[in-house]
Amino acid sequence: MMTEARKAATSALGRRTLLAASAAAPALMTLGEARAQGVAPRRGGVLNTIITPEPPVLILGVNNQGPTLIVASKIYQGLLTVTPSLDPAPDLAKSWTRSDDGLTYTFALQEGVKWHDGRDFTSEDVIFSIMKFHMEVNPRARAILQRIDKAEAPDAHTVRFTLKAPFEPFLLIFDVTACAMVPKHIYDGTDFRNNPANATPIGTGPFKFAEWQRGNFIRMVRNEQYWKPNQPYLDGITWRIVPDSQSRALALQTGQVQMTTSNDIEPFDVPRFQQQPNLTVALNGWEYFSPLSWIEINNRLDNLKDPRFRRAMAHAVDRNFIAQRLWFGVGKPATGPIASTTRFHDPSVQMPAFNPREANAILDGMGLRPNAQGVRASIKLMQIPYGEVWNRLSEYLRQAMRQVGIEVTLESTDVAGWVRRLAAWEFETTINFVYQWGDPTLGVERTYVTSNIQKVAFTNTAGYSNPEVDRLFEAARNAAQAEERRRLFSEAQKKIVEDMPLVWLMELAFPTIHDKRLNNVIRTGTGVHASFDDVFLSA
Amino acid sequence: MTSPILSIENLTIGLPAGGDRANAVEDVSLAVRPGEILCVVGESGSGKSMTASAVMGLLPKGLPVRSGRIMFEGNDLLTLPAETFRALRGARLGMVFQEPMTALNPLMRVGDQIGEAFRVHGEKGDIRSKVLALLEDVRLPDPPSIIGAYPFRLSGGQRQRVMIAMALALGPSVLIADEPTTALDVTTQMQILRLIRGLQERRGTGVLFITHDFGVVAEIADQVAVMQHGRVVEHGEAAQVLNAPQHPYTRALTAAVPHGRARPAETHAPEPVLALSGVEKSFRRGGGLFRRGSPVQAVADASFTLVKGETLGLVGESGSGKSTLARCVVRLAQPEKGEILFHGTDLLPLGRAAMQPYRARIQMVFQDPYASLNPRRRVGDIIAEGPVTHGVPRDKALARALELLALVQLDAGAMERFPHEFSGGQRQRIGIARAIALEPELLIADEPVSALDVSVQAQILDLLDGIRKRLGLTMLFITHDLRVAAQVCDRIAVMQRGRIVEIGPTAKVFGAPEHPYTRELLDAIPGKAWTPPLEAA
Amino acid sequence: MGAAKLLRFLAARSVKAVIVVLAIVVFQFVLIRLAPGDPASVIAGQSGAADPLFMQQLREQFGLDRPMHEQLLIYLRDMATLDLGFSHRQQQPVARLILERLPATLLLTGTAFLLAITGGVALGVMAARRVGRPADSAITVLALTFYATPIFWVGLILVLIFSVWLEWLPSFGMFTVGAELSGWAHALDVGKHLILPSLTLGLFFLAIYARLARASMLEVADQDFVRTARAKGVPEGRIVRAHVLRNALLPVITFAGIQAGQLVGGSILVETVFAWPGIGRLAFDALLARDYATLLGVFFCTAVMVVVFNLITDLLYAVVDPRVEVA
Amino acid sequence: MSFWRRFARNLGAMVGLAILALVALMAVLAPVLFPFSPWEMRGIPFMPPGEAGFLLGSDSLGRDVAAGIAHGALVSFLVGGVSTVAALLLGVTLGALAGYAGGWVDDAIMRFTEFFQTIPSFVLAVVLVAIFTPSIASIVVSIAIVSWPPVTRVVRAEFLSLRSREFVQAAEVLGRGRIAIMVTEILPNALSPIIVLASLMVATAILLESSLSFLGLGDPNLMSWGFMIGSGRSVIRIAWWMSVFPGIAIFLTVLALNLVGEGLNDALNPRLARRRGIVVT
Repeated sequence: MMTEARKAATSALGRRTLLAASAAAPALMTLGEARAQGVAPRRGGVLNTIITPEPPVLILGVNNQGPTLIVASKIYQGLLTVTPSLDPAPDLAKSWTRSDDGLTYTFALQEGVKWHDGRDFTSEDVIFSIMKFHMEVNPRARAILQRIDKAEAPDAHTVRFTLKAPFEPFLLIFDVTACAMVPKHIYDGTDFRNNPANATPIGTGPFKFAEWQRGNFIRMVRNEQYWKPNQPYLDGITWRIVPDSQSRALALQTGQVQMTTSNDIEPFDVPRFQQQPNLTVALNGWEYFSPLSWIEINNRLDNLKDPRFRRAMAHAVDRNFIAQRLWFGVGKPATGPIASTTRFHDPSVQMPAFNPREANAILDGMGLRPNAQGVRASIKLMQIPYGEVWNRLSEYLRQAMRQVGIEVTLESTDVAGWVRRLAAWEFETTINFVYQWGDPTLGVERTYVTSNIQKVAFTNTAGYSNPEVDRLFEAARNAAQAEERRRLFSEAQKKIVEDMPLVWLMELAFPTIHDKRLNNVIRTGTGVHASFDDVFLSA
Repeated sequence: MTSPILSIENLTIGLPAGGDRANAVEDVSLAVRPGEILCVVGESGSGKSMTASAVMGLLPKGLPVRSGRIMFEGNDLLTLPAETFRALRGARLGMVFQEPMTALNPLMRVGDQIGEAFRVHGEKGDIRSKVLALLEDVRLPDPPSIIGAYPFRLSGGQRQRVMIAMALALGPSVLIADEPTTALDVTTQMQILRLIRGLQERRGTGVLFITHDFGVVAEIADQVAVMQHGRVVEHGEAAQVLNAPQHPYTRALTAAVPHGRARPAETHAPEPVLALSGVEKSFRRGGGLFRRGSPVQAVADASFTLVKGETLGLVGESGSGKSTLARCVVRLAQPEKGEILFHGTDLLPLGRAAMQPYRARIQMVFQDPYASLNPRRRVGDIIAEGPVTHGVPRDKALARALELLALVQLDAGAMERFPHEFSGGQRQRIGIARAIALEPELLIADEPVSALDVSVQAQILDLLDGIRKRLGLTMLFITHDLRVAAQVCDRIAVMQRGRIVEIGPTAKVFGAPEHPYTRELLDAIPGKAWTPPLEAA
Repeated sequence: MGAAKLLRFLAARSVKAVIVVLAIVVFQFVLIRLAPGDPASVIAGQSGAADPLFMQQLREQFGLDRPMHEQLLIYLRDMATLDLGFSHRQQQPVARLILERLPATLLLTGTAFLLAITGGVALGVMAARRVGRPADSAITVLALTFYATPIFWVGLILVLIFSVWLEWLPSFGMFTVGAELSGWAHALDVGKHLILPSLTLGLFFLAIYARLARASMLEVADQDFVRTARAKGVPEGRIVRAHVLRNALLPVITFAGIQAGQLVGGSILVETVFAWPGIGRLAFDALLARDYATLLGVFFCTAVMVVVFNLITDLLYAVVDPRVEVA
Repeated sequence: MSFWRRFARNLGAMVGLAILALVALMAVLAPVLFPFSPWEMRGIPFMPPGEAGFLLGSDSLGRDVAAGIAHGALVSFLVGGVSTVAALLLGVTLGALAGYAGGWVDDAIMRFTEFFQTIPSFVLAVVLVAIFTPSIASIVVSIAIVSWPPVTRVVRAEFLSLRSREFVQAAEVLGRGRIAIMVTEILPNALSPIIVLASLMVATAILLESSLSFLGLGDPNLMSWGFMIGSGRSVIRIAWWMSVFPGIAIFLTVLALNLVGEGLNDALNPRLARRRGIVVT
């Protein structure tokens, strides 16, 4: 096994894999290591935390919303996980190899893994999960899994995938948040979405589903049969559903909960919690997702289809103000289409800086003269219905645009209306943010290539089209070598920033705030989406 | 003469500042003796009810007793502590009110309400049988079932009997009756009057009886006190006051009482203006979108003919259908059957538009002068409204309205004023002016004087008669008051439960009634033995 | 009222109630489908990824590909068997979702209602008996204050005072999760959580009842039969209790029947502020998620609640007031 | 006694009128007192009242709370006024028809009204605004749609009782047209309860708008008090002034409208002076 791994070490990703499999795997901290760091894992205690909004269902793949991912990742596991630097790390697969032609991937599975109902976890489950379950229900995974030509299980603990063509970021799809392993004996041959078992998730993870009072809490308990000896340390986790952000902040402040994640705490509360001595505020753990927000601009409309106008818009926005005043330093200003935490980010590419005078000059140059009220042009901005801060952001943008003579009218919607209008291209501008999934091919390409101009949300709904950009993404997708891809992506970033199809705003970060007694919370590039089998409460 | 059991001495009750006079009741002295009925008579606003309330200690807050005493069984009621006074009320002093429909608690069984009178005065023992005996005393049918009934099951007369039973439950020495029969039909009124008289004689109770009706006074009073503007203007034996009134006001009042003698019949050309045959009208009570209510026959098979220049009186008690029949003629109600021929044309099948030309020819005067004028419009506009509707230019109609005002004896300044600035009698004049503005042939007068004080009644009746003669009007006159009917009508039709039971010339109906119901009605005229003296002036 | 009459009354009213509920369901069914976007787009939006195949699958799964009248018929047919449908979004039968959250709402609205009606009537009676005096003015001002204050704002201020500053009461939730209490301890815990939400919801209605009761008491006190009672020598206390109060309660009962629905509406706000796990919040979330089945289920449920409550008040009215001819 | 004297004798009503006048003055003078957009970010965020030149503090973007309240007054009045007028148009028309026509028309309209009253009004408003997407127009329409049933009931009751009044019958007998009777004879006499109801409806509409905004269903382009509380509530622990002051503004305005409504009621219906108008919304 190790020999094959060494063969793969020629590729950048493979080399890191090797490291991951041995020492650097954060998920595999042993007792000894922990003692060496001065904190002895303590067994016992229930973690009380919060989840917002309430997940509709806990079956990964059937539902892939943020809250579902956070909660269900304690029940389910993937074959791999990713490190903060976005290298693969073992999870249910203890090691893996890649053939030299980049076409064949072989995974060696952990042994002694059992489903929560007592059945053994085998390579059959893996084949089923990948080739049937996710292929059917999971649109994001499907796009990549379709590249698999052949899936085989030579024995109960080995799985081999053969690709149709080399695909460098292939291993990034095996995290629990993208491709969770589900039990074949429960789902095979059923209607996955309507399987009655969806009410009681069965996984291999360190925690078992115990109770769910809708609108109130989800409770999970320790999986005594967990395949890592003596783990998990926690007796259980209780996720409270608290729809009101101030109630959440209060719960954290008073210690009723020991951890908040994701959007639980509004940015303006973060500075306050940073001051609180018993709490830790972590802003990392979202590297795999690297959410990037932008002003989505319908490139088909008058004015808006002119790159000069879009550049002027970019010059009008003070992204530092947004980062500091709206997000209170949680996250940082965007620099271009690829987030700095994503692979192949090119720091030398910089989008137009905040410069209203320049914006005015550009607009003057376009012949858009201000009228008596100082208005050069009017546009509509559809608000993104994701809460307070986002509303403040659109209010700020309205004021900022007004400074350069662009009058902005806000339109309010709810999630359903927003997605429908976004998907139907029925908007002038809106705010959007998407996950980048660690690799531009997985999470960035979709926003900019002509082939992905679809009447579906989170495609290239802006309608941006540049054949050169299309070509570069295509080439990067198919290139087998990381260095080659880096060059191509750098080129693509430059081209896109020239065209400014969107105005990027923020590389978002979500604060994970937890009690200092809670250890090992963020160890991977997926942060709180890890299984928490090594999380413990010190006394 | 025995000494009085209740004596009111120099009572003065103030009014709040800003009223039309300083005192509601001024320097009033009255005395009630055991076994005697003292009638306090007066028109509305004379202070008679206020006096009664003062005796019961039920004066509204804000009306101060300025001076005087009310001596009852040796105590001055005005200085009694509240609790002592309360103990007297219901036990030693009983009271019956005017409006039987609202005077009983709708949510409490009749037996409990009477029984309560016993209980709150500490009576123990078999209260139920005492209540039964009382109900028997006031001659209510089937006392055991009445005792468990709620008030809404009882008719007005029955409720008034319950009130009397309640007031007399503990054998009070004085009964105060505040217009106890005013809200009742004439036959019921007579029964209640006889009941009060009988009980009072048997028990020797002193009665303070408040009324506005000289007929009632003539029926039951031993003593009479006449009140005007809060003062007693005449006081004396009943026979004396009724037949030889001294004070001008008393004389005016008695003179204004309709004398009830049939007026000399006029002869009219036999030219029929209105002919009704077989008119039927029923209402549905209750019901809704999915269910029809139970039908109530309001008018059954009504037929009569009205010839030109004639006045036909339609008399009957409330609910007899007389008003409904009148409303059928002006199409305020839609009969199910029959014919209503106006100069030979059947009005019944006519639609709203086709009816329009006939609207001008048939007009109506309404009962309640306070409700029949739109409070938001000026009097001139109200009178001119009809002609304007029928196409007369506005300025012409207004000029005509001015003439009409003179005709109904109001001055021209009335044109620009609003109805609430006028008294009841004046408003009724405006209503008459409105009705005749269209120069109708047929005038329907629906109880035009029953809401007015007696002195005003006479003026309005005179006015109507004058106008009728002057304009040659044919008139359908609806009234419950037989005295009024006798005075005004050429012929009388008596209605009972929707049917015309007797119709004939006034003198004949009054002199030789054929139908038993007509006889019953005539018998029930209060004080019919008394003939009001003509004013000596 | 006899038992047979009562039954007939109930039967007639039930027929009417069923028609009303049915009409409401159809109305709401049509209404919410007018909303832009459907559950598939919400799921797409919240997953941050979608493709046409995925959307198509979802719509087929939810039965959204059929014509609307067909969907309505299917829904009505299912409802005839008391099947409220299945929330594809939450992977639960709607009936179960609602039953899970209904007790919380009933507890909240019930407590608020009891607080409002008892407190309101008591205050109203007190004010009416002291009309024009300082106590009356105080009660009137108090009632007006609560009547004029936005309900959610009262909630916020109460939280600010009692949870944040004084730290006396919990500010959200229905009980302390993880405490695993049982029996009396649990009831006490729930009770503590219940105080602020039920006060918030109850105070507004308390104000209304106080004003209504006061006005009604004064009006009844002016009526003839009260004068009759006084003329009978009935002591003041008994007049108020036996004569005035009973009659004055009639409009209060009528109003209670009408405002049952408003209580449910108010509970949306209160459940939001206090994270109370009831159906008001469920409905709001379902609306935003276009979870048609759940939303309709909640509407159905509240309509039934309102109608049943109306029926109860009608019955109560009929019992209190003999004049109501079971009509 | 004249209407005005009766009204002026009522202390509460005069206080209410004074508050309303102040609020109206504030609405009119807002562009003078705060000659800049209430959305303008003028300073440091979260400044407590009185500091850094912010009379009532600043909000999370450094906007002036006082300016927001002043400019928001107009919006609140606008929402309250327009929705009330719309609800009145619908409610009075239906109520007049039902009360005057009677029979099956009455039955049908009343069933329709009852039906709308069975649906919790706030729930319906939320659904309507969500469906039509929040904007000033959809908010006003939704508030109107949930507010008309009480008007219909009141107007119907008035028309029903006035229809059988003798002056209306007199007009019938004079041959006046149905619409003329409804508009010139009955309606003027039914105005008092409608006026009273209207003043209370404006109050209720302002409350409703703020509740909708609180749930995030406000118009994002208008600085209304409800919006301010909605945006301030999540920071109430850091910046209480952001939600407390707009809340007080709403409270005072609604209170004033109620006081004026009661005053109007007392002055317009002297006989029922003690019967306080309770609007069943």
